Amino acid sequence: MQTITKQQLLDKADSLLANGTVTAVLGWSKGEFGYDVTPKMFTTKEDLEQNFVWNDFCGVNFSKYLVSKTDRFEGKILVFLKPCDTYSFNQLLTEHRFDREKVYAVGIPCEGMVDVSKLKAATGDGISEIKEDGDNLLVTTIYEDEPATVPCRDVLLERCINCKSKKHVAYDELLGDEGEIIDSARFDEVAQIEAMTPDERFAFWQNELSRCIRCNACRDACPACTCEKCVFDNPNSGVENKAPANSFEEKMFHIIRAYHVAGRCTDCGECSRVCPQNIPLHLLNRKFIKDINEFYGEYQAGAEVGSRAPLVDYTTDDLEPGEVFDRRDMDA
Amino acid sequence: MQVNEHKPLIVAFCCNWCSYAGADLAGNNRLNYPADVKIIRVPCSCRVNPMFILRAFQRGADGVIICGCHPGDCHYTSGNYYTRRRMAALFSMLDFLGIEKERTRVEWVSAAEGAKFAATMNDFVEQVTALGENKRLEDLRCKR
Amino acid sequence: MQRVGVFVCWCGSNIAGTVDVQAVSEALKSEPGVVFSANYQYMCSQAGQDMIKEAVKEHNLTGIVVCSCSPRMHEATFRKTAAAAGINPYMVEIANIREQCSWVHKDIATGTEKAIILGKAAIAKVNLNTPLTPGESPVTKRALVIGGGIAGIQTALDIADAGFPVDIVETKPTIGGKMAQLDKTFPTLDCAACILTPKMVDVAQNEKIRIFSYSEVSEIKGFVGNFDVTIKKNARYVKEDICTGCGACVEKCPMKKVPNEFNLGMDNRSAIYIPFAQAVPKVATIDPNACNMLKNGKCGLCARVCTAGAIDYTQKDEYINEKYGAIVVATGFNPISMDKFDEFAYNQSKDVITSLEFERLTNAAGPTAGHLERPSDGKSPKTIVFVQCVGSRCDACAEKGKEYCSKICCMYTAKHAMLTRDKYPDTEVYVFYIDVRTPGKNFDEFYRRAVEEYGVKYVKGMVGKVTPEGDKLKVQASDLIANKQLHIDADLVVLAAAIEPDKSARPLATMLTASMDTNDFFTEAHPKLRPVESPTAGVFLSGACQGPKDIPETVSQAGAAASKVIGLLAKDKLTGNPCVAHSNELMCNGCSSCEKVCAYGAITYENKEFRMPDRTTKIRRVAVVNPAVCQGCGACTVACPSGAMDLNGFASNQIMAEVDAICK
Amino acid sequence: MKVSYFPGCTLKNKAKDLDMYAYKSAEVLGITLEEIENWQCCGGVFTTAKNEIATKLSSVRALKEAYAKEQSLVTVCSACHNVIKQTNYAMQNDKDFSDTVNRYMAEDGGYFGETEVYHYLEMLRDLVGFDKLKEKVVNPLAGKKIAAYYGCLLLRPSGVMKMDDPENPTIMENFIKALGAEPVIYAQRNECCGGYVSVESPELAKKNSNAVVRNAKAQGAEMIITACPLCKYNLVKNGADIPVVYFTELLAEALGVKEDTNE
Amino acid sequence: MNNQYLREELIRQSGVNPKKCMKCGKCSATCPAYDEMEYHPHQFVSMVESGDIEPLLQSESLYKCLSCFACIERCPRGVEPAKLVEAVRLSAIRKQGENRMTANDVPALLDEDTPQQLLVSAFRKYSK
Repeated sequence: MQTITKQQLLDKADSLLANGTVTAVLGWSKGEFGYDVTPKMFTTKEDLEQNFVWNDFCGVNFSKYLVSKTDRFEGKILVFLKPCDTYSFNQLLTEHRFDREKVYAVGIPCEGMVDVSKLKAATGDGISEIKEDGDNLLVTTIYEDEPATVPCRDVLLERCINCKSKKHVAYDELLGDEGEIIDSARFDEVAQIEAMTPDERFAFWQNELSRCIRCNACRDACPACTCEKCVFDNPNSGVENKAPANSFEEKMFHIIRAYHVAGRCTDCGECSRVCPQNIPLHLLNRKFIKDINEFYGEYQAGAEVGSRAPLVDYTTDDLEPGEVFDRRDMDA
Repeated sequence: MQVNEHKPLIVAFCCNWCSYAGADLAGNNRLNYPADVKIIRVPCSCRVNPMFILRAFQRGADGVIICGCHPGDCHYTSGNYYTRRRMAALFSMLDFLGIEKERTRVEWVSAAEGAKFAATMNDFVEQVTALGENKRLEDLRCKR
Repeated sequence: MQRVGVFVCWCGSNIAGTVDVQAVSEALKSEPGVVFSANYQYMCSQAGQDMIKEAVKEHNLTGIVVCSCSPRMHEATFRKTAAAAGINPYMVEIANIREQCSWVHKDIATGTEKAIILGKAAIAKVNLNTPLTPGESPVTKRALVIGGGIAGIQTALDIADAGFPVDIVETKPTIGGKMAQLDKTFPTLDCAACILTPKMVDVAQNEKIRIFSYSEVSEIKGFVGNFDVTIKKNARYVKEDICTGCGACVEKCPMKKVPNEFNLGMDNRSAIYIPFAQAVPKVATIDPNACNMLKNGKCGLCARVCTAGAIDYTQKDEYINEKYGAIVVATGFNPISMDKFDEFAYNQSKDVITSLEFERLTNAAGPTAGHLERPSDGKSPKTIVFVQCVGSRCDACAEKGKEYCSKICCMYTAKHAMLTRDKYPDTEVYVFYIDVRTPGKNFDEFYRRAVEEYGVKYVKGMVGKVTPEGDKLKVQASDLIANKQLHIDADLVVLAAAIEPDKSARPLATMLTASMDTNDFFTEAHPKLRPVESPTAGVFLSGACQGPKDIPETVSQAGAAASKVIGLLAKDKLTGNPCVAHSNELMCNGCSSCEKVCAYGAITYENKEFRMPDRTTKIRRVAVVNPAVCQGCGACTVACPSGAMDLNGFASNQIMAEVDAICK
Repeated sequence: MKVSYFPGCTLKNKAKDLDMYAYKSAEVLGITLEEIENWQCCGGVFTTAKNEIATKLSSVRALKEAYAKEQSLVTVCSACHNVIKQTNYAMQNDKDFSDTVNRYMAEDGGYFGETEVYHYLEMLRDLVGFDKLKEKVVNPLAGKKIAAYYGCLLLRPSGVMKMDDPENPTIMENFIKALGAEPVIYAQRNECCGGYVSVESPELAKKNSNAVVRNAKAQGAEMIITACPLCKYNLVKNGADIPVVYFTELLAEALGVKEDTNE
Repeated sequence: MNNQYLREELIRQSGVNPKKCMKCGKCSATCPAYDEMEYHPHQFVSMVESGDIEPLLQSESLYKCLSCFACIERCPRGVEPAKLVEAVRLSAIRKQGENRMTANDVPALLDEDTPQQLLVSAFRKYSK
């Protein structure tokens, strides 16, 4: 269902490699199954022809990979960026995390990516083959002979359902048509939770976070989490990583993680996408974004390079921490 | 098991220039407040990392209060403005997770406000005592 | 792990009264790292300090915990003790078991339990302390004095006398301040102008001193030894270096109906003016709110009569940047507004005046040329009532009066009363007082002379109501000794208005990051031992900006401030505070979050080469803290996402160890 | 605009003028005074003792009725104004007092001083505006030198009344200016006339009243206006030799509705 | 004579803290009924503070205070002497049979202009 085709991307990659603009291409490659697409550095046309993929499962946000891929790389890397990826791209530039000169960014349109969990929920486990058929997916499992037809829009990632922007905020070159910033309903679910009683909220999060297995996938996928040394890996930080022993652990971990990226999170949704336990982690990030918007004025991390994040900024008449609650009581 | 009223454990982070001095002034003026309040001196309220607050809760604190200079009076010009934003965001998040909002507080206490310091602590201890034990954010392994 | 010695102070009975010090030192013995624990009556005494030194030697201590009064009181003392004993002074931690324990808790069991916990927290912290060495920074050998009254003048003269250049910034067109408005000075009754104006001339002629009059400080950056100050020179529309102060322009100026602020509005001046004859600098200033030429381009008379060609209607405000090693605040005071005290009818009758107005009325250079005349009709007053403590010692309502004693009123009122009786013996003079406060050399003798020799009628009581009726002021007052209510028909009522810090003080304090009390007086670094220093290093206090003061006191404080400044400027290098931030470059992301929150610009970035485990190298942007500029607030440590930024003396693991010890 | 109105005992009796002119004038200014139903006397003076409860209940009832109608409460008489405002202040700030009162009057919910209380003069200043009042004047009282007599109750205690500067008030002076006359400032305008003590010590009331009138005249007054029936009584009884009138009468005259009321 | 019990009671009832007084005498300076009073406002404050209350209870001064609040308004320390006078007066008239004024007294007081307010106020002040 993507409007841009794999061939168009391949052609672009080939020509940029050929004319020497770039020496490598950061792209998606096939995994074991049709849905587990992984990032890969391609340096030859042959490799691209064989392993490059572009389909409805290419959700991974490449921006983060630029940090580790560029630091000792001589030459330029071509990266394909979906609109949401470009926000992370800018945010990382704001934080000086990679050298812009080493990257050739090609913006590509995106029609939304598929949530594998939702797909599995629709078809059952044991997916052996997935084919695209217009706006539908034809999914074959090892248990059924006939492929099931699943409409893409029924299995979209949450972040794509509530897509905040089809517009690219950074690129060297754009393929396909430019989209618009979308007035999405992404804060609705946060608002619903806010409207609960404290006990209900506690129960909600107890239920969600108790599933956490501390696999760190959320952190590892997060484009804001690019620290040279993560606090959870640092024995001196006082919050070093350990397997969760009780429900407190997950809360502690997720509050700290969300707080660490507060004001810097672009709401790309990678954390929820990669969570094997389907914890709606994006809600924590969106809570911070929503609060920041309400307390200090609209702010979209990554919308422009060099902007000052709200938590490293202030005005003399900011609201008091105690007023945070009055404010909600008033709204209610 | 005793059925005594729960004695809360309160950690108070006080900036060296205003609030810690305010606490000293409360002492100088012999203004009582409960011994449940234990003060940790920090150079500025902006030194207080949310991790410290969570750590205190993890270890069994029932309430955490951060005291700094009044906005506009920070010894370091702007430190408490950052504190204000950081804590507003953090407290809102804790509330979002269903943690009792009454367990956290930020209060601006100047070096001249010994009486305010004592009154604030009395009030906060009362407020936290009313909530009972902190169960929602504690790590049971850290209990004695 | 350190080898920690614990020393529990009794502070006489201050601590020992509510804390079982023996139990505390016993309990702390078994804490990790503790190898010695004792208690003593006064740890801060020489004997107490010797005890620490001996213990260090005997037990080979590497860390010291003193459970005593607030670290704000004696941390420095015990650091010195540690240094004398041969260990790093920053290996000392204080558990505040007095101000924050024994003094606020009444029950011994509770106090003891809390003292032990506070001791444990200090031990947990000291175990993670590391020896710290202060950095050094250079000193700009130039001082800035803000305010050109007697305080600023004296400070500037003393600093210049020691050979250092000084700049004075004064908002008025001339230096001189309040003292220039006074008539005589107590208790010697010498004329204020006679003793002040020579000093003003000294300032003008001193090559080391520059005067920025009609100017204000608009920005202050930097830190002790290295302040970076922007001074805004307001346009006075007269070229200062050309104007000779001849006064021809003042004479010719057709706009003569501008209330004269120097005489507190009791007469008028022209739009172009020189505040008074002995003004320094003696140059004219055009009041842009009154001058027709500046308002609508019609006139230009002064430019035509000025033979020197000093008038410049196009002059603009000018900004000057200068570096200073030290800053002295000498912003002075003003009488409070009498608007809220209209039971004394200040707004209803011209013949109810403040004491400062009375000074101008009796001053030979004042609006009446020194003849005591009633402002309403120019008649000589036959009965004068002085009212003391108007707005002072008033805590009923903060927006009305001041809680403090204004200190100078008793003496100047005695002076006014005495001088009136001296010059006009047939005048009846009443002084209503609550207390007469005269604690100064020759002060009480002076007051007694007013009563005994000059026959001033001092009445213990207060005026309750002044009713202007016809040409009289009907004063209703109490005489508490006679237990009577008095009704006096007075001709003049003089109010001893409370004094308050100048309004410019608070914004200045913000720029300086210097602290103030609730009354907007600047706070001293220590009320007894460091009375002329602000807690902000390199900022000194002179005169009434720190609290109400008379002239002798102001001058002595001005000299003291000057000597502190000289002591600072005499140094070539300053030893800094080692409790500053530092970045662990291995963990630093170079993300600039810390730089954004640093109020001092102490953080810069550099590209640094790192050797990787695979023997390749990589270049990364990392933060570097300038320890001379860093003030140690810690804002950066929390802004840093990776935790690379930490603070000496208040490291994250130290604070968490304290949290753990308290919560355990 | 509609406001609740508490007339008080004297206005229904000896000071009918004060009341009638207040109604008529308010109508002209677009404000309808709705009299509190079954109002009871405010008590004339506020008892400052914390344990005096019953004597303040009538004020609370009036305040509650206005609150129920979501209206402000307006009074004309200085004494009613003083008592009701002080009572309302106690309901707001003295928890022991408000708890006790609410227990007494427990039938429906608590009252904690929510009602806004205005003196008629405050209503003119804050709800109507002296500028607008000036526009409505049809018979300007030009050239008249009028002394405003505040007395003690209108302004004090200022922390509770919050009406004007207690020592240098302007509200009545501005009122006089709005009517086109010239206000006379005199110091005795906020001193007591002698009040209720005139029942016991007529000589004290006489001394105080005379001092007020003498001071006003000495400063050039041709007429004194007041908001308080007791002030008017004491001043007139003790021989005021210039007219002493209620401010509402002057208002009605300036607004051209005085004749109507005499019918 | 030192009546501590009554002292406490008066302080509680009036809400006045006589310790705040700095003995400036402004209350007595501003009092319009001063000359009629045997004990003056500042004396009420100091006598209550020292527990010397009996003379006040017996004094005519209780009935001379105009409740004009001038002393309350002008006290620099916020002492509020009139509230103390009121508290002492209530202690006196709340006793059985100590009403200062009764209905029988009214006709003698009336003239044709007497406002109700005068009688109501006087009753409030003089009777319980």
